[in-house]
Amino acid sequence: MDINKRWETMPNTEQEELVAKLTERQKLPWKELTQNEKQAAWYISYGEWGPRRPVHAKGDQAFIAKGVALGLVLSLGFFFFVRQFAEDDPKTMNKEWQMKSDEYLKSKNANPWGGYSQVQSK
Amino acid sequence: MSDKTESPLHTVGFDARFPQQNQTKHCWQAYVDYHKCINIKGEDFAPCKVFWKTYSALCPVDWVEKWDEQRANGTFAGDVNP
Amino acid sequence: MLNLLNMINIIYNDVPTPYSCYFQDSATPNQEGILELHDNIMFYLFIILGLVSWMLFNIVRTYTKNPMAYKYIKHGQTIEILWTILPAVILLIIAFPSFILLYLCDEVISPAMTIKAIGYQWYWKYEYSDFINDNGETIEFESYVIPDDLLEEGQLRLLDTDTSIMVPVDTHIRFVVTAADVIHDFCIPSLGIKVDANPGRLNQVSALIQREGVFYGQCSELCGINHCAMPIKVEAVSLPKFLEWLNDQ
Amino acid sequence: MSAIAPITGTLKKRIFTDITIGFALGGAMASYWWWGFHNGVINKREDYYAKLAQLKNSEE
Repeated sequence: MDINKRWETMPNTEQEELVAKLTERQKLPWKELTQNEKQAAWYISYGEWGPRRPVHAKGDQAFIAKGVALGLVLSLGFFFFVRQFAEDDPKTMNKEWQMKSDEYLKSKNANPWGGYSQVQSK
Repeated sequence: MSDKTESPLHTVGFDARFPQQNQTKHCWQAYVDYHKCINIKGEDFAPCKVFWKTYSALCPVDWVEKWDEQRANGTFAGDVNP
Repeated sequence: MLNLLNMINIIYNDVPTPYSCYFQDSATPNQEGILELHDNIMFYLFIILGLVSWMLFNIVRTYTKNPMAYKYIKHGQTIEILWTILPAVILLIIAFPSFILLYLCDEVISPAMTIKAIGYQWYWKYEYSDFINDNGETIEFESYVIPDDLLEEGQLRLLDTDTSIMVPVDTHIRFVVTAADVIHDFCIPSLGIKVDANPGRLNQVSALIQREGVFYGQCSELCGINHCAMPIKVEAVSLPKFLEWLNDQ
Repeated sequence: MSAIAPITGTLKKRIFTDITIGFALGGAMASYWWWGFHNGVINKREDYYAKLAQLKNSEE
């Protein structure tokens, strides 16, 4: 009978008819219900339709993931693009300079136990 | 250092009237007191020097110059007359 | 690419070191106290962090079958009371040592010298009014940042200044901080000093430097376009050396 | 009467273990912070000042 595929496309009147029919049938001992009837009754009450439809449909996760990835790529792209117009590094950003700074700081007794090294450039 | 008397460094000490972080009034009071003092006792009266030391240690030079100018013009806000 | 990496480089505040994320070495009892308080509070914060993140993780992990995350509960009287009272008590416990430290740092009892620091847009002016030079004027000088194109190799960019505050070690120093135009802030992390420089107001703060060295600080109140370019450099030297320097002024 | 004995006490047990684990985690991090990091920094500082004091004494 495939009720779970047809149900949501059924016109309202037909749905009501079906519900009424099933209600009638369920007044009998349930053992006499056919497998299909049992499934239909269960689906109408507890199936994934109406308020019980899952929040995210099947393709939704992939869609959201793609959107987030696209946003990240775009912002990274923009970032790199803007950085193309950035000024050069200050002239202190090289190893020789920073070694010189270290020498000076050492002579001045800076950060005697915590470490004073300014070296960060390769 | 440990021997305070030998130290060449001297400055204004703690004043119980001005225990706060805000020392504005301390400076101002010392400036007014000094000029009142010399107006009464004359420029050479030694005890007035205490006030001079206090205000010169605390007040920025700019402020002192401004107040000196105001005193010369007679527009100074403090009461420095004997 | 290296260009990009350098952009993430954050200079924290003695001498700041690249990528450092802890205090600079302390030089005054004040800063030692601040560090102790900070680490103490951090200890309790770590415990709270552990508990909260475990609870959060656990509830997220077992959401559908966790009785604690029962999604139809709208109000839990007991837990509401608990999580209001407990944080309040914790804050109270943190507040007391904090107040003690605050008022201890506030004391300026018997300083041996006074240095005035006056903030301008955008440089600092220092006055050593306890001392008078040959002309009978107080010793005062201005301190500017060394611009990038005048930096000599090894100098620290945006931290080195043309003149630095010379102070003797093991001496109780009073800084009187004020400004002439807008609000600045006189801050030297190693000395545990951070005082706002307000125009028309004199703020005092004390420092007892325990070791010779060089300490850097920056203006810490947004004061205009060159806020970044008015650093503070303090050099602590022995008393005889300090007097020698004073005579040269 | 229900055939199965009612299941009770799971919430209490759960809260108890969760709080224990949470505090254990936090305690571990905090202990590392204090004994693993903070004390190291303080010791370095005290050593430095001890040496400095020694140097000063020997100079005098």
